[in-house]
Amino acid sequence: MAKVTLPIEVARSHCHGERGHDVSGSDIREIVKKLELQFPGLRERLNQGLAVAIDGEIFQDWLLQEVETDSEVYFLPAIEGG
Amino acid sequence: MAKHHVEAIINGDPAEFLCGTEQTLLDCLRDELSLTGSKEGCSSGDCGACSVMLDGRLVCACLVLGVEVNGKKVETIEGVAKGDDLHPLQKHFLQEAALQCGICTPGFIIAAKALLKENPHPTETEIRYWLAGNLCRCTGYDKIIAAVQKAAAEMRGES
Amino acid sequence: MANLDYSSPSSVKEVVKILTAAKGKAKVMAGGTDLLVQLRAGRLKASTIVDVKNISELRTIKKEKNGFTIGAAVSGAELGAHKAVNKAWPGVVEGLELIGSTQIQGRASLGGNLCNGSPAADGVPGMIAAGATCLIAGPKGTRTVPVEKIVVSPGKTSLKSGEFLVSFFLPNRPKKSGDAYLRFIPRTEMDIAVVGVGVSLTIDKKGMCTDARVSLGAVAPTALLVKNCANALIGTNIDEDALNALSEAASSACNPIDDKRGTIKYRTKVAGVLARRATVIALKRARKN
Amino acid sequence: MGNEKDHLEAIEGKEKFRYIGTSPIRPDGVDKVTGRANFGADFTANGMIHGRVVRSPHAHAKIKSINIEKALKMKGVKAIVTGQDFPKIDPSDKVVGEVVVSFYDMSQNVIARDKVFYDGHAVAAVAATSIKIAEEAAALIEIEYEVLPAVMTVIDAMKKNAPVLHKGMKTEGMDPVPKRSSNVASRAELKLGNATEAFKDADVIVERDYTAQTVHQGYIEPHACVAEVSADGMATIWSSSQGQFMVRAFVAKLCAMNASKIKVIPSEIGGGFGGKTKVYLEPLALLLSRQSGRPVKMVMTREEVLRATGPTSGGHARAKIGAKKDGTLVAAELEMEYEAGAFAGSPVKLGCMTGFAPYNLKHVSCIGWDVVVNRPQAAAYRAPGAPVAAFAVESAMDELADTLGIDPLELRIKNAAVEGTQAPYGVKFPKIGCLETLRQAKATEHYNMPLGPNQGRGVASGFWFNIGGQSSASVMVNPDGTVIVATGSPDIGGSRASMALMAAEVLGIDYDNIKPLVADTESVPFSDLTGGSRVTFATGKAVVEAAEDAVNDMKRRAAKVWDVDIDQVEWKDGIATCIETDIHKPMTIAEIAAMAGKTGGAISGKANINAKGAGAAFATHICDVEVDPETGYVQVLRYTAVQDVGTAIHPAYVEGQMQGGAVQGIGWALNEEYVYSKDGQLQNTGFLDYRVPVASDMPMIDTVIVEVPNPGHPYGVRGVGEVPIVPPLGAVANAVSHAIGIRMADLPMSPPKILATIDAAD
Repeated sequence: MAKVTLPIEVARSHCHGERGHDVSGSDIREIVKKLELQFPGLRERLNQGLAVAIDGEIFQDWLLQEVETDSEVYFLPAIEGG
Repeated sequence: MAKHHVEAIINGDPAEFLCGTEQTLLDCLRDELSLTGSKEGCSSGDCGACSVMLDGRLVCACLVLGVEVNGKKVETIEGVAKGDDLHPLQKHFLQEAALQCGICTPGFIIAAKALLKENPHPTETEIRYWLAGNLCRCTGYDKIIAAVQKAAAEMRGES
Repeated sequence: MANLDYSSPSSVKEVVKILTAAKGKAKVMAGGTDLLVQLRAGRLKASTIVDVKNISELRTIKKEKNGFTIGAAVSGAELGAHKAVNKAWPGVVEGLELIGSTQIQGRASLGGNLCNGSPAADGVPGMIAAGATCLIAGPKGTRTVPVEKIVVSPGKTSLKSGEFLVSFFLPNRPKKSGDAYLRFIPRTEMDIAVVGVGVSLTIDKKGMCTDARVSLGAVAPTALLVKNCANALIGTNIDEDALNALSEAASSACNPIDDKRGTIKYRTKVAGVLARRATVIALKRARKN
Repeated sequence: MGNEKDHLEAIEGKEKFRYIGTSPIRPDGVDKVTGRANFGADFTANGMIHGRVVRSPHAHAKIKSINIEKALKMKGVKAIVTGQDFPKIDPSDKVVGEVVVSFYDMSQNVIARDKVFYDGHAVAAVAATSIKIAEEAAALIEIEYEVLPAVMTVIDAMKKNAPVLHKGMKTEGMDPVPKRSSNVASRAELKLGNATEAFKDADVIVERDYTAQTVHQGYIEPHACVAEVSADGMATIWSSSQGQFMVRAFVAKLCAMNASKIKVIPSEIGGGFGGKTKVYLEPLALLLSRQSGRPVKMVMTREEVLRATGPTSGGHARAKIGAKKDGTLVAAELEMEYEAGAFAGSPVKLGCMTGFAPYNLKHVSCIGWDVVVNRPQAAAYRAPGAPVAAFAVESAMDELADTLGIDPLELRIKNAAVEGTQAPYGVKFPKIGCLETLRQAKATEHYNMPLGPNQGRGVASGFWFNIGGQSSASVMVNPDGTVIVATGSPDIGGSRASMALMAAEVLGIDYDNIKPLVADTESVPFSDLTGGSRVTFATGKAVVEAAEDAVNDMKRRAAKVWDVDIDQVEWKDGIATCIETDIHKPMTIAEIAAMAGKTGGAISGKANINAKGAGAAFATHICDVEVDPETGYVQVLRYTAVQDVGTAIHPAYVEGQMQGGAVQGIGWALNEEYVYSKDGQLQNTGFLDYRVPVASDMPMIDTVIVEVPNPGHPYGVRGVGEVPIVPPLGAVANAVSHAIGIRMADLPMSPPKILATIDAAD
């Protein structure tokens, strides 16, 4: 099971404040799909300018990135640059 | 009133153009003569990107009226290299990576050339004060100063 | 700025004729470094620009028996290159040479710096301290006016319609006297003075101050000639007490504004600081002469 | 200690390189020193006319009416557009790219609809046969305003009864979401562990409020473009920007066109620093051109640049750090309010993520508020959001070091983030060079030099993520064996040279035989814009892959000619050799290219990637100043920038990025600020009073390049351009604080402010 952590404000608005979730899935799409079943509307929220970090690797655009069974997955604000 | 007919020597060649009173020398160089090497960064004499030589004196082309240069000599960045033979300042600006975006570079080269004509042995401080009217936002000035020092040395025959 | 006219007469007479005909709608241009910025910003309401750079009287520096005549259109760079004026009035030259960048120095003139009417003009306090006068030409001929009487309020001069500034006169430097100009700006270059101080003083053999003129810029609607500052010095050996009195007199003479360049509090305090520092420099120079 | 090992690796790696790590002359250099290079304002088209923008004199007002009749009647006026001429865009219309972009806000920012939100906000645009006529016509456009009270600072904007800019703005991220509209667009919170609890274990706690002003990127080239719409609706835009594809995407959206009808040709760009990651003029020029049937050129004045284009957010910050007597950090808090300008979207979240990133902290809490005010909409500026956060955190670290009597660099070294440290935003760092930059800073001669009276020394660290993103490259081998490398990334600071160097390294041919070019939107596949320090990393990665692709193609050709299997062909120094036997004479790239026709046509390679593996950058700066106690004037005596760059591809340009960023930061710390009248009109609209550092203000900027290779890049590249602006605010503030013996927590530290602080103290 991957350890998924959501931003505080997203957890508040969509997951009764629960930030950490253990979800199984082979890629981000699968994981988000499972979370969506549990917390309707979460997928759209996560698509509002959030990047994802899988085991320290940040992805600005995510969909099919692979996830290991023991991966740490963090959703965080997308990063702009100068 | 009708436009002014202006005749001047620009980079050694006779040139003539028509301009309205309110057109600056910079407007005339860029729009009437298509010499776009002199850049407009502020049109108030604060950035030096439009530096040119007017009868041997360093000026901001944005603070000179086009009509004023009638019968005068103007030197711009386009006249600094002789064919593909670059001026020492141009060479050292390249070698020292003294430009990043390059918009301020023509002004710096014209201003530095004027400095070295007047003072072949400038100290770092003298270079910095002479070039204080030329803004660069990319380099932090460091490599520009170094390039001018190296060019000065070469022009003195020290390298 | 529709149909702006331009002329570059070669004699004072012609200038007066054009100015009179234009009924105040003509603008005199020397270096143009202030004028063209105003023109660009649309702040200049004029029907014609009169370029005075082709009149030799306005472009030359002449050594007379009792002083120097300096054309109003002489640029900072030209004045800076004039050895005799530099030796006699270093403070005056310092002031003009502080105006703008190298690029501006090749253009900006003493006359323009004064007639632009800015309270912060770097060229002015030095000349007021030096006791310089202006030769004004107009329809009724010429008249001579002390520099401090030219600017009446920001951007406004006492010149009447048809009149313009031809030249300045700087008296010879008396024995044992010296001058200096200091200004404060936030950067090392390219700024307008937040405070400017011009000091000219004379001492006797024993080192007592016999005469002094102190002028402050950028701390009031116009550059000031501050009598109390002079009084603080005259009759003293310019010791610590005199300098303290001087800097208090300078601060209390200030009537500045809060703006993007400085606060009232700041200008008032720094005027005192610079008055002291400029005086010390002028004194050093006086001892050498 | 891993760092020595990393160093050896880096140095060994360097020795394997033939081109990388050298500093040859940039390919576009000669054009730029001779005045031949064409920047935004240098382009002209046949039949071109000129556009000017009419801007609001008010900071906040309703537009009651716009009358263009008089202006339209003027001879030479060819077109006039106002907000009504632009398609309506739905408030929910946002895309996710590098950031969420609200096209609704963007459209209003480009040209006001029913309300103006800042002094200089565009209200109408005119195109005429000359600039003079356009300016006169602009003056004839009659606009009736109902002036509204303006809010200029986050403090005022957050007051209970503050005038609200946007009806219906409800603070996101609050629980519950408030019912009342306010100027607070959102609240973001980051948490690790439990800071509130952990503070109880602290022997020492420092806490203070800090403010930093909004500043402008200050690029010397004003925004400029030419737009031409032909009769068949096909549009061409020449413009100076940080991304031709960004311009295409935004213009398409704002003008309701599809991308295939818009071709964007990038000009040389005269500085951006993040400020040219948005569109201002392009949509106006396009509509004016469509209306007039003529190419329309628009160039901003400096005044327009300062009044209407992207500054970066200033704001307010409260930093709190708790530590043990020995200097071990136990807990930290950061709460910040950033000015977003007229529309939501300040980089406050990034400030929260970056502030404490250089430190190993188990218990952190960061809260960020995104606040709208009547100023131009903030745009990116080098490491957006990070400098203000770092100013607060690094000042607090300095105060902590003073309180504990520990050397400020020692304190940082003791708590430095290392591989495996969890950043405040949750991610565990891979291999990073934070500790290495601190150690090297401590070892510099500068740090160990004595100081004189009225002098002070300050240090500060900084962090920036660096980003990857989408980049495309194609490598085309010419019949004579020379090579063209095309990318979609504008070259702001010499990236063409880096691209050519990396291609040369892979192809094994001379740098001089490679021509890198920045292609238009129809000559190379999509690429994200130049920003976030991604080009040398991400576009570089694409170039490397494209070059490898071309090499494989050439090996295939050689194999064909020799009639051997491809894995029998080895590629080295631009020459294909047959491993199996020496009967085949090795073939140079030129020979293979010459035979391309016989072996299957032109040779090329391509790569379109979304680069991952960006390596975080850390920097530590040292600053010495002398303060005149009677005037408050600050002279920067000496400055050293130490930075982990992974691998320096072109060391001279790496140094240039470090020096340039440092000086921008010094300007931010000392003199740069926006001065507004009480009604919200900008007072310093030129370089005379918007005081960027000039040459005589600065000392030489010493640089120490640290190389801890980024495992995520074939050559170990980390981004270089952003992080240099992160430490200076803190470094200069700490130096001034030590020089005068009073903590300076309010930027800029202009002479009046410093003198007032000194006077207040005695």
